[in-house]
Amino acid sequence: MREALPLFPERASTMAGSVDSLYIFLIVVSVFFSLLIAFSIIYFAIRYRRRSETERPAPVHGGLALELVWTVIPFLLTMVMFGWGASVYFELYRPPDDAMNIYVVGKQWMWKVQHLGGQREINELHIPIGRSVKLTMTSQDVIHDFFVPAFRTKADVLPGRYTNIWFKPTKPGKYHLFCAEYCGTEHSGMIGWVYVMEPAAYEVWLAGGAAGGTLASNGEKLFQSLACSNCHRPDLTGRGPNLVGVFGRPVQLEGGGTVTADENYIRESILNPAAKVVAGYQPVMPTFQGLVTEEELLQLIEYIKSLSTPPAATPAAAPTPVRRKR
Amino acid sequence: MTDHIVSKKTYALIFATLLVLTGVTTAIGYVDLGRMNVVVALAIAAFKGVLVVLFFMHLAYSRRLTQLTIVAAFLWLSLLIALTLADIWSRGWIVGTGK
Amino acid sequence: MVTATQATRENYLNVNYGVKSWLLTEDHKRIALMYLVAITFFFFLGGAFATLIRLELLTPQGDLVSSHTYNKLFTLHGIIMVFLFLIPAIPATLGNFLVPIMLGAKDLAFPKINLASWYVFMIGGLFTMYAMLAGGLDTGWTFYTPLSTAYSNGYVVTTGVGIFIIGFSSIMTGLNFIVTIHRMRAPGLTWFRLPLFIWSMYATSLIMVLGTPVLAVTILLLAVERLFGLGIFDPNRGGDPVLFQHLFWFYSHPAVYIMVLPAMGVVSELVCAFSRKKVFGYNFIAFSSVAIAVLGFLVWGHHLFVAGQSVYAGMIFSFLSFMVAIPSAVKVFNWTATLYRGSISYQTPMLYAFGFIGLFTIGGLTGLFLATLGLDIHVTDTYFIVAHFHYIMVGGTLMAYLGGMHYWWPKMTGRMYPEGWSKLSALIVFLGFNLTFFPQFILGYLGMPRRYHAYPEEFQVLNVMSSAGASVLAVGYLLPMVYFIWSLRYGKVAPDNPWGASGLEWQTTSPPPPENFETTPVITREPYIFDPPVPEEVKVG
Amino acid sequence: MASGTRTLALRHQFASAEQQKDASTLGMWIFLVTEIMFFGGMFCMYTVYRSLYATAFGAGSNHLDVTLGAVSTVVLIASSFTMALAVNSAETGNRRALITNLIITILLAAGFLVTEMWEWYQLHQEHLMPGSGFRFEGPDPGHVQIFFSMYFSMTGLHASHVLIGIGLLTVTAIRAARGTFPAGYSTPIEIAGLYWHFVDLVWIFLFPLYYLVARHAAHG
Repeated sequence: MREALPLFPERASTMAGSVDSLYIFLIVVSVFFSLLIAFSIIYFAIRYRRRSETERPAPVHGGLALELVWTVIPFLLTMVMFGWGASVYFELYRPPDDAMNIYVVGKQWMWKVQHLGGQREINELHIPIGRSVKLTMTSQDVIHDFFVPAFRTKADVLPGRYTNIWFKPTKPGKYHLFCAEYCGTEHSGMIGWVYVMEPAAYEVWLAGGAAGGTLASNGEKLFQSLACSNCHRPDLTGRGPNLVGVFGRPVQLEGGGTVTADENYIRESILNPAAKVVAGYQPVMPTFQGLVTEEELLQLIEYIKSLSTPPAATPAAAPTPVRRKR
Repeated sequence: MTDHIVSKKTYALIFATLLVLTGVTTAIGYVDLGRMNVVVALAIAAFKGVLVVLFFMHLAYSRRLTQLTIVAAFLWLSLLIALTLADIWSRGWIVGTGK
Repeated sequence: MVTATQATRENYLNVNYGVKSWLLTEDHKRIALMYLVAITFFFFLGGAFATLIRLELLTPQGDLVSSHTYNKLFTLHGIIMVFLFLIPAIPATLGNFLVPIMLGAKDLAFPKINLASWYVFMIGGLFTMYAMLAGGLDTGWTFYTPLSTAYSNGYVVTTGVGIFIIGFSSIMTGLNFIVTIHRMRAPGLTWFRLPLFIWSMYATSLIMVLGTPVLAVTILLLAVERLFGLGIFDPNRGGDPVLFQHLFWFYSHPAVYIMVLPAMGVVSELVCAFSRKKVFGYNFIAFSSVAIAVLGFLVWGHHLFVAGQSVYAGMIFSFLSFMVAIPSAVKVFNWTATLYRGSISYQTPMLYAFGFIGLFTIGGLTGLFLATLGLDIHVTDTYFIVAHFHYIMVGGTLMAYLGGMHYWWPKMTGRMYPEGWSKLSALIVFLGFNLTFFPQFILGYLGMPRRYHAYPEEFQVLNVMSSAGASVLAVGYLLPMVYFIWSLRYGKVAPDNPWGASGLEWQTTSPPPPENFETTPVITREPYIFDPPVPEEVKVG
Repeated sequence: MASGTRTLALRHQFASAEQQKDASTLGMWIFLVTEIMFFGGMFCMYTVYRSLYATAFGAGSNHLDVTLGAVSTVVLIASSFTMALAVNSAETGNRRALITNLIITILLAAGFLVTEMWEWYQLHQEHLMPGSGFRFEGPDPGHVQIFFSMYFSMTGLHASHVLIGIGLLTVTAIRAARGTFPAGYSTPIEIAGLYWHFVDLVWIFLFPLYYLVARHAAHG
């Protein structure tokens, strides 16, 4: 099915084509200039080769016009590259709003994946064809990088923060997943496979993998067992702010300023509660640093997210229950 | 170049100004100016620094090249800080919260 | 050995003898040779690591060495080649030798600092060697946190100290060059009469002086963080590992220009000398060097497009990165135009110059791929990057370095190298280089990540091609080593100006006298003016 | 620094005494440029973290002793002043005054170090030295530790410069006492002075950036 010596990896996402077009444009420009330079040099070298030891060529004076031409033309070309490249970049790093969320935790040297339905995998990622998938990723030790050549995208996976990539697979198959940021001894062993599946097969896979409740429901259990619910009540009576409907909204901070309650803010608030305190509350929350794993953090975040999910936007395939009250 | 000898009187004047400014900056530190505290503190520090460089270090009487050298250094430093902050401050602007 | 013809003439090599006369010398020419010996050693050491890397990558399984050893190999290959070979390569050898001579000066402004820089370099090198022998280092030459601060069990601190020390030798050299170029020019030698090599050395020195301290302080903090757990780069305490990358690349990206600007300077000299023509667009080449030095400081963020840097900062850095491509392109066009209506000879240095222009063009153009945001996402951290920077650093810097060594070898040693062998080696290097690194572009686009000890089988064909090329390349590098040493004893005695080149260095004797010129030269005209030939030289006693 | 042992004698690579002096001074200024970038890397980190963790920086800052900070600032400025007087004495050929001023400068520098060590000792007693012994009772200890890490790194680097300065000034004073510098030959003093004023300059910025972050918050 593949040629003996392919020049392109498989194109298996909506973005692969745009990246490849950009690549081909740059190759055309590069080949043109390389050949221009190479042929000029070869031609001049032969045409003006030294014929006698005593010859002294007449000086040729530089031309401002010529200098301007070969300054302005490359400049214009690079601006095309810049504009085109920036727009592709923007698309690559801006997940569409309807993207389905999957959580990834990297550690030396494996990838741990959690699906919304509670399915977990290691070094494998199963996704359906034709759905936008957004990965929210973090690392529990050093910097890793989630790289799927067939999707033409990658992003570093950082400890202490969430980064994202997204893709919309277009072709069923099994594709390489690499760690692309050097992460220590078994860096080259931190690889896996991405399986792009037909929707029906994907449903079958989902059904087979779910055990022990959805991500949000696991988060909710944690929320109870860590006693978060003692202070964060679904009304204004708690010592901590009410978390219902908070996700994705701007939050007023004590001492001025606002912050959007995104994944990174919730993460910070759990691990470092005093860093950005909500206006009107005391910094009384203890830190949960060392008490929750990266995966549990993601479950808690998913639970808090679920408190804000309008029912309409609930993804169809992932059975995310919206349980506000128990 | 620095054949110009700076008089003791000039030095004493600069010294006195520096002392006064140290007092002023410390005092202002106790007044709540909100965000302006940093600005005022840095402005005073920069002014003190300029006095030291111009008079104690004779930059006011030095060659143009020397003056350029030192300006270039601060320019470079501000580039380092500005471009780094360009990243730090604009993180999270794009990755919308999705749903 | 001193032959009869040389014995009568006092030069910097025969003015006195003995180990002490070298180790305590303040003569920039001798210090240049001491640097030459040191960096040649480091080059072959780094090359040995590269050989092992390429051998390991012959097969997809990691079967030759363990993954831990492999990681140490590429880390040490990187550290040695970058800090102990490429950065000092041209400035500390050719630069040290030529800057005072090209300026018509007797020495650099601070000869003692120059000597000290060599010792500092050696001490830093020894620290690094010690770390290597004691157990090595496996962080990659980039020392990314928190791998280097908290997870690696290698000799991070020792190596860090080594690099910190080496940085000072680089600062000393840069400082010395800047002051010398400003203050020690011969009478009549105005800025626009300077050879382009001097302009490039000046631009290089600016980067050394402005950039190196930032790396030094970053490495220092890294070491302290590792020793005492400061938390500055520790994400568990709110430290930002990406901040480390900012500060690291603030130096390490301009460091690429420390490597390649001198190479451009050398090539400007070679192209003029072997086409016997004044360079086309002198002002444009001169100012483009300075423009590269300045703009080169503003583009470091293009190493962080996928690193968690903000998308908007990415756009700023991408734009600035394209800006820095323009002066490089201007240089290539001007060199090519210089050949027009020249009198071109194909002696070895010119072959290297042609090779440089070709390989640097490919390296530079693939740099555009990496500055293009949408494309960089896919190719960064893959073999595409590896290929790109080897085209710049090996195809660019090393080709120019070898070209320059051949060109000035007669001046430095008073001996000619064998022309036939050197042409052969230039050809071997060019072919071997392309065979080694061109396949890596394809590998990279196919998605093979860099720093992989084992890889999927479908990448094997290209890896075997690359390893085969590396063996050819090794021969190409060993040959000059052999015939240069051979020529010291058996080479033809070199005339003062074997190439019929212009330039002050060719007006003094080969090798030059201890203070470079019998009398301080006075300069009355622009560079690269080729006088009609004088009748075959009749050397005076 | 740039001056060798044969001070007045024109070194062989220079054509004139003026060229030699010009070169030495320019060399020193370029050295200071590298110093600016050296400290600059740390100022950059400081700016980033302060902008991210302003509250924690305020909390950390209020654990520093502002009186000690202000006193050391005054001491250092005074040493800069006496250094300037030393240069003036050298230029006017007054050797006695030169040596006296140099000695006062050295003593003030030592005084600065003593106050700074006292501050460090106090912080150590309060378990505010970063590392395994670090303990901070208030909110947000992680970010407060970053404040103290930056504080100790920057003041530590600065203190090492003060120490080098003391060495440099001592050597200069000894050479002046031995009569190595002929009357009116002030280049080595000026160069040492440039270095010393730079050390002062750095502290002028360190003082408000560390001691005066949020004083108003601490005392109502």
